[in-house]
Amino acid sequence: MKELVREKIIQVARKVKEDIDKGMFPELVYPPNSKANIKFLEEKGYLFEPKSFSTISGDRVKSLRTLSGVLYGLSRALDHLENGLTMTKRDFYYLHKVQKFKGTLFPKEQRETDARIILMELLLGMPREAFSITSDPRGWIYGDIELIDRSGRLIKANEVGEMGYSVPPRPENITFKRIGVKAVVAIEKVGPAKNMIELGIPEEKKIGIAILQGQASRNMRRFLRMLSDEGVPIAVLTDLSPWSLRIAATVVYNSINSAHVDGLAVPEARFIGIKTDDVEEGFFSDYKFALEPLTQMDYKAAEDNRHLPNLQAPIWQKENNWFLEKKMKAELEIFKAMSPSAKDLKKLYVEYLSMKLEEALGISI
Amino acid sequence: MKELVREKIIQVARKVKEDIDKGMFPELVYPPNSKANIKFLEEKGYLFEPKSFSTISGDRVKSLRTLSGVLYGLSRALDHLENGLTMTKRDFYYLHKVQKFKGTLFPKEQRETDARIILMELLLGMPREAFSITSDPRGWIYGDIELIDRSGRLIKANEVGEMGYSVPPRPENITFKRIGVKAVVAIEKVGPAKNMIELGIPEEKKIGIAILQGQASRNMRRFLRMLSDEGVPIAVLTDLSPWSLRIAATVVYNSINSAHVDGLAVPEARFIGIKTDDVEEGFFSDYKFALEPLTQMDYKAAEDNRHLPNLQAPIWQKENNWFLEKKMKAELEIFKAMSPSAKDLKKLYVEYLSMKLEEALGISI
Amino acid sequence: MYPSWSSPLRGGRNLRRERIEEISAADFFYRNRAIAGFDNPVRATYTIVRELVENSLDAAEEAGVPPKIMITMDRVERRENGSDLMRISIRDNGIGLSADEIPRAFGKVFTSSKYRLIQSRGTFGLGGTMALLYGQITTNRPFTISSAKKGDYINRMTMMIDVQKNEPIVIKREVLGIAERSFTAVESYFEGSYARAKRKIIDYLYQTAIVVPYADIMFVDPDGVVFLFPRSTDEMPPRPKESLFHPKGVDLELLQRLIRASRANTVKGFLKTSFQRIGDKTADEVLAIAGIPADKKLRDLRKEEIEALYNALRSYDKFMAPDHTVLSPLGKKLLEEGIKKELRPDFVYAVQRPPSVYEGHPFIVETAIAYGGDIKPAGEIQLYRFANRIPLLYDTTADVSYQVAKGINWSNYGIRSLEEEPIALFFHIVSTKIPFKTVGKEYIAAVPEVEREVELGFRTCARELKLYLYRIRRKESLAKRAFLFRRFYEIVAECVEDITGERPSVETLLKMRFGDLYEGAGEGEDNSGGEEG
Amino acid sequence: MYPSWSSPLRGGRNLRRERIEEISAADFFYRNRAIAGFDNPVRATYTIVRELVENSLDAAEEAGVPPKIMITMDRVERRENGSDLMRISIRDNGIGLSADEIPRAFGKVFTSSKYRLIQSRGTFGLGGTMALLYGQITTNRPFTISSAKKGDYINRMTMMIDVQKNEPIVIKREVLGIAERSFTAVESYFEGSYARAKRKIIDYLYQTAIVVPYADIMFVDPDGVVFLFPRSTDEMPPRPKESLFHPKGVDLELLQRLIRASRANTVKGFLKTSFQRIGDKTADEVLAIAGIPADKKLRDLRKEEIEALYNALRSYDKFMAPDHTVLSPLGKKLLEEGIKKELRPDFVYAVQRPPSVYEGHPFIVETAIAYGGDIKPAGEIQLYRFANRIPLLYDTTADVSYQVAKGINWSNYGIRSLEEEPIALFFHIVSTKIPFKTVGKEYIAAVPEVEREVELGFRTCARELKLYLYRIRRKESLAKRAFLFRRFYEIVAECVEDITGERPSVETLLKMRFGDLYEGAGEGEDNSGGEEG
Repeated sequence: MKELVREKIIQVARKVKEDIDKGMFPELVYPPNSKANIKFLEEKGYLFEPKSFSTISGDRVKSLRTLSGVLYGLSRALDHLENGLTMTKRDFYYLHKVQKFKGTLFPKEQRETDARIILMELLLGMPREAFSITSDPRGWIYGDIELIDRSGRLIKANEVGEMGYSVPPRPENITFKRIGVKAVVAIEKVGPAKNMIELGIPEEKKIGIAILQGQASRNMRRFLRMLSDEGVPIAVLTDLSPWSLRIAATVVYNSINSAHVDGLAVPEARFIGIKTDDVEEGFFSDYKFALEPLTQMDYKAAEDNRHLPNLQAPIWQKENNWFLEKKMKAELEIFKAMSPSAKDLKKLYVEYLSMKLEEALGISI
Repeated sequence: MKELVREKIIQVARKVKEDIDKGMFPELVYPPNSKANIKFLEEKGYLFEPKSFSTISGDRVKSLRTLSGVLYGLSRALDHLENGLTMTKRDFYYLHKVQKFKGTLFPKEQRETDARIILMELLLGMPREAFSITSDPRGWIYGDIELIDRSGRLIKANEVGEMGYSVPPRPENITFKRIGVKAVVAIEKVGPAKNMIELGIPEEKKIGIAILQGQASRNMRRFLRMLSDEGVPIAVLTDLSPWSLRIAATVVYNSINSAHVDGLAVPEARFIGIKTDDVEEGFFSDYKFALEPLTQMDYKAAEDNRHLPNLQAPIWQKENNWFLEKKMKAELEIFKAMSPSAKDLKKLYVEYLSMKLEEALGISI
Repeated sequence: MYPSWSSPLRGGRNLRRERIEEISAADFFYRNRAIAGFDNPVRATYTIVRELVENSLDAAEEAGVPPKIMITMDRVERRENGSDLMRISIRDNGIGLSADEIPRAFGKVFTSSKYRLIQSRGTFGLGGTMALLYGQITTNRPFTISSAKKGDYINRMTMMIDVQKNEPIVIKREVLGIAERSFTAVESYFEGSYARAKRKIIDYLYQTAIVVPYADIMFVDPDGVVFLFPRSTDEMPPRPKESLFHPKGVDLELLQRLIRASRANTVKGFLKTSFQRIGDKTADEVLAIAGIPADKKLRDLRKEEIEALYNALRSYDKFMAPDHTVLSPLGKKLLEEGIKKELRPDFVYAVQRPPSVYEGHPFIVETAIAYGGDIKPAGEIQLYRFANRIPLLYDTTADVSYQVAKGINWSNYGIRSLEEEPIALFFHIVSTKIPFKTVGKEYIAAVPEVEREVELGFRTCARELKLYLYRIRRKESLAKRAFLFRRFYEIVAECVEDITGERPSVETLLKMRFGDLYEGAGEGEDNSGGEEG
Repeated sequence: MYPSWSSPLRGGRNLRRERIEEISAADFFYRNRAIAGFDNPVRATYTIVRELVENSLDAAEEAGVPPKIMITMDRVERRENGSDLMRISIRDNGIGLSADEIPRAFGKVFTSSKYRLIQSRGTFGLGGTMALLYGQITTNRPFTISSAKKGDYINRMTMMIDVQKNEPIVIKREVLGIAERSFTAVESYFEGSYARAKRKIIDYLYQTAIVVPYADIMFVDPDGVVFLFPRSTDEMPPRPKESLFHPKGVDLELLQRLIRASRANTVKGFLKTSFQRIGDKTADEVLAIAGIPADKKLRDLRKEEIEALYNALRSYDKFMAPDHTVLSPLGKKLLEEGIKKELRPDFVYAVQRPPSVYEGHPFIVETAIAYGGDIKPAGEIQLYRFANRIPLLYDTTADVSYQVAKGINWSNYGIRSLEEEPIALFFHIVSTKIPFKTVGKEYIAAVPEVEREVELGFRTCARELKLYLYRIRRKESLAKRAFLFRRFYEIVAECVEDITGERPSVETLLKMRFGDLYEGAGEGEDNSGGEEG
């Protein structure tokens, strides 16, 4: 991997050198992450299929600034890569805050350097994590999964603490040693996920619990994809809210913002709820009083959802229309409203998961 | 611990029963977390020293609602405790969303039940974590530290992944097995902390790195206090910003919001920067161009800092006045602006940490 | 709307080429009708109704009888440009006019130049004559006045106004028999537009019906719809008295006119008879300041002396506050009457504040608050404003009373939100000089003295409302309380049992404490159940 | 300020007890001085200056000479209540007055009742007479007029106005020798307050100096400070012509007056001689619509026929657009002159739009844009507005020109922010009927036709400004570009070397491409350096 990145970077720099040495203003060609280059397939999620290309040219100041910025970014990425270091977007921004760049590359705002990171992704055709730019990690995996991490150590994801294993910013560095779970359930919220762990459900039912803690981070999506590539069935369990639809769809299809990055979608993953049917006539139908009203922000999100490419399939739009009509949402904590006494909670979780995993993935637990 | 909590809860309920059986409206007395009951000592941080007391009485509707709410909350807490389950504040809110509570305890907003949690803390004289109400955990510890967690497993904090060990919501369940670090540096931001780990500084210099990821969470503060109680020197490394001053001071002194909860302050911890002296004439003095301007929100925070009890000591106010005067801040990423090439980064980190740990804690690394 | 030719009074000196003509008052109005509220057909339609109605109200009050007014408006000819040829006729039971008086009263723009002070309906008011003049110049048709005093012959005159001369032209005069009661009826054509003026007109009549509850008003609109505002009482407020001017309220020009009109011999006599609040002592002191001998003959006063007298009056600071008996407020009873009549509230309370003074002008504020009935929550403050018994319809939010209402913390009076509860506020100010903020005369300026009176007025009413709300709410809440106690203690009992395994005897406690009320505590859902401590 | 007594024209019918008096035009103003701008000492002080200055400007333009006006204001006596006894004197070089003319011109409120159309300074304007009347009623002192035509005797008259009769009273008349040139000088006392009116007055004079660049104005204020606004040119715009009314611009009353004033025999003759745009054919068509024979004697027209004629004129829709030669715009050159004189900008461009028409009234819009010089960025749009050569000082943001300026995307013209750059806009409209939005006459309504002209005017000026800015900026940017290229290519070279180990020959590239310019590329810091793609 590292070698590939390095080669790519050198290739870009060499192209610039050649142009200049020929007495030409250098040019770099890349496929922009524009609508035209992004396809959406229900069975694959977002796909980046370059058809049109843009040019960064050294013949105008504005474009030249971009060109030199990209080259500087690539040189820093290579440097970090070779020294085994990562950087955050903020780090990348600070790498430009250098005295000698006053008047040239010294940035006014982080937005400038962030835009350059995407350009680098497009130029190299690689996710930014490949060239050392990572985000704060978010999310855990708990369950009977053994893996070898960056350091080469063996890690058992149910023996490293009560939250499980902290999925690192670059899961690419991980290799799986042994996977003892029938499926992994990716759960939006920490509370219910933690309760399932506390109730011993992963051990008893041989499932893994991935805790997303809100919108799934890139590292978590990548990690789930890697599990999926290993043949692990993935289920997604979220609130029933306009935001949670997006969370689920992002896991399954990737998101429009990172549509140009491969390997972030898990098209085989299945959304197992909470669904409107569960609320209207299914599992939670006697507990409508525990629904929450949509806030204005929620409602606005539902309206926006009508136009998101990855929510166009009828199954998603059906869910979304329910928000617009009922102006309500259901949260995973609704299990608590169903079972004020802890004794019943495990039964409810297991019942729900059994039903849903069977239904969505054909797995019995 | 669990037994103590259980006993306390039963004691409260029994008091209510006795009052009622005597034909009296029941009353519960507790020390409110009002200013009068909170003391601030530079050497200890916030102290909860009840002098005045309030009464929840069953003789008026409003107060009776509180009384019954607290009893219900206690009954749920006991239930969760005995079933080995935790709950979030949101869970606690949903525990009240029960059909039969319509018109009585059914809450309009989570604020209502959140307020009741604090009341329960005050009544029992215990942090909410003791009676099962936990928050989403945040923060990691990396370094040569061996501990035994809730499950009874041995965990080595430098062998559980590249982020280290995810500090759990209730670190009270942890016991330390072996501590091989000279000190622990608690770092506000993930990026620099991760770089130090990547550069092998914890192993080489025998220090632990605690990653706060922003404001220190209750679990992290509790964990640091536990380390401190084990004799580990704690250093706090943050940005130089109005918010970061609060982060540092909260680690050292606890915060006003949780002032009634014991064990969250680490008075022996030392703030090691970034400090104004470092910027004005010290380590970063040649890099003033890489400072960031304060935003309006930042400036407002600095103005508010002038009145925070835990920032009254001259050393803090000196730092804070600098913001008001210069309207600038310095971020930990400034190390990147000093060393655009990764080679120098380790040297800079080590130099800075050596100097600061020596200066603040008398520790040579 | 009109060419600059109608900017009439350029005192330029281009005398060389032009004929100069003096301008009459009528002509002035013709040329500046915009400032009198006749700037477009919509506004003119409204202004005509308003001017004629006020004219009729004045006439009836003058006669001392409760006004009975009938207005009819027709569309005679629809025109394309949206302003139609309209006819309005209005008939009142006011003091009738003799054959001599009719042309003078309606046939020229004039003024009553009395040298005394009295409260009057103080709109920008140009009176009915201006309305008729507007009709004439937009249609070229004459108007008709019929009138008689009770028992006299009825005179019916068809007239126009010679605008340039400001003279009535009587085109036809008929005598129609003996009148059984005094009345005046006016009929006039004008170019107007009813559709867009309708809301304004109805609003105006409706609010007039509130503040003149002893008036019977009927309006038949051009679509044949009849609006009735029947009187609810025959009682009328006492007529305002006339009084002399307060010395602080005059300017030099007025002072000279008073001197000319006076029959006094000496200056001192003049001061004592032409002004209120000037007796022997005060007159002497004022004259001493002016340096004029007390027995100076009034006719001998030189111009410089008049000026000195004027300055003395202005600088003298020991005059007593002006006489307020010239004011004629509506009174608590009539105001409540008017509100009840039109809004049928569950509760109403009005208060008349004692007389007060600003800048030398006496004024009285009346306020009222009404609750429930036809009043529905409106999402905004419902505030009715009146000045000298005339409704103020526009710019409510700029009015001092609105500001005061906004500033009061209504929760102190058991009102969660003025906007969201069925509450209407009323504010009436009477004064010889209403402190309007603008020429438009639609809202009252925030004069501190007025502000204070409005606030005290509103607060007095609010206290009464609070008592009312407390009484109706208390009854509901007692039953609710027992019911809630039972429910909450049920939870307490369950939880205590859950924790300790033993159930406390809550039933005994509640029976002991509530007795029968507990037994009878009704069912009924309630989602609030009190607030967290 | 004044008791309701001054609400004079209640057309009430309370004849029984009161003496009725007809009111003169002067009396009307006395009673309603607020609407003429005399409602308080501060505003009155400003209005007096304004009325007298405009009077003088008119007089000089009438005489066909560039105006030269000298104003002196003193504080004669300081009074406690903040309004002092003031004296104003103003002298102009306008057309002088004969002994007969002086009392008529200044001693009564009057109008020029010409039956023709001409552009005039269209303030609400009551002329100098009202200013003098105000002085009289607040001080009781006479005013003095001195005047003469060149070569005649100078007459100096001390006068007052009999307000009730609207008659001049000449108190003293002096003859002072032969005048070397025509002039008029006015001296008057009034109660006023300079301190708070000062900014308004100076603003007014300053903006007048812009729009009347051929006027010499000098103002000595009560503190002895001298404000000089010298003329920058002797050239004057052509005098506006008089013309007949356009048939769409008359109402019934005016039609009748025109009929009365006409010397034509037949109705057709009347139409052709009293209106513009009516020839044989049009007259016939109009009369056919009205159903009046063309040879009908004018004197025989009955009332109904006049009305029919009026309706025919209104409904006939084939009149040509009104004559615009009555208008007298300032012209591109004079407007630029005025702006240069007072603002000394680095750039100015004015444009006079072709004549246009709204609602039957002709108008011409002139606009200008100035940049730099004394103009500094102000954080708000700097917009100077004039109507018929009079500055409009207030309510800028409500004006159509402000709205238009706001609506234009100035970045298309190379202007990042109108508020933050040293730019001033100018807007002048001349019309026989300025479309003011309110009685206050401070801002122009958003009439679509006017809006369009203003926008086209601003855009034309903006295009010129863009060219100017482009020229000055281009020079700067060429050098900057070469400098930036050198710096960026240095980074490119270093990074490529860092990655590949080999340095590209950027120097050769740059030399090849930029030649000497590259060599000479200056230093100089720049923090922007272009934007990210």
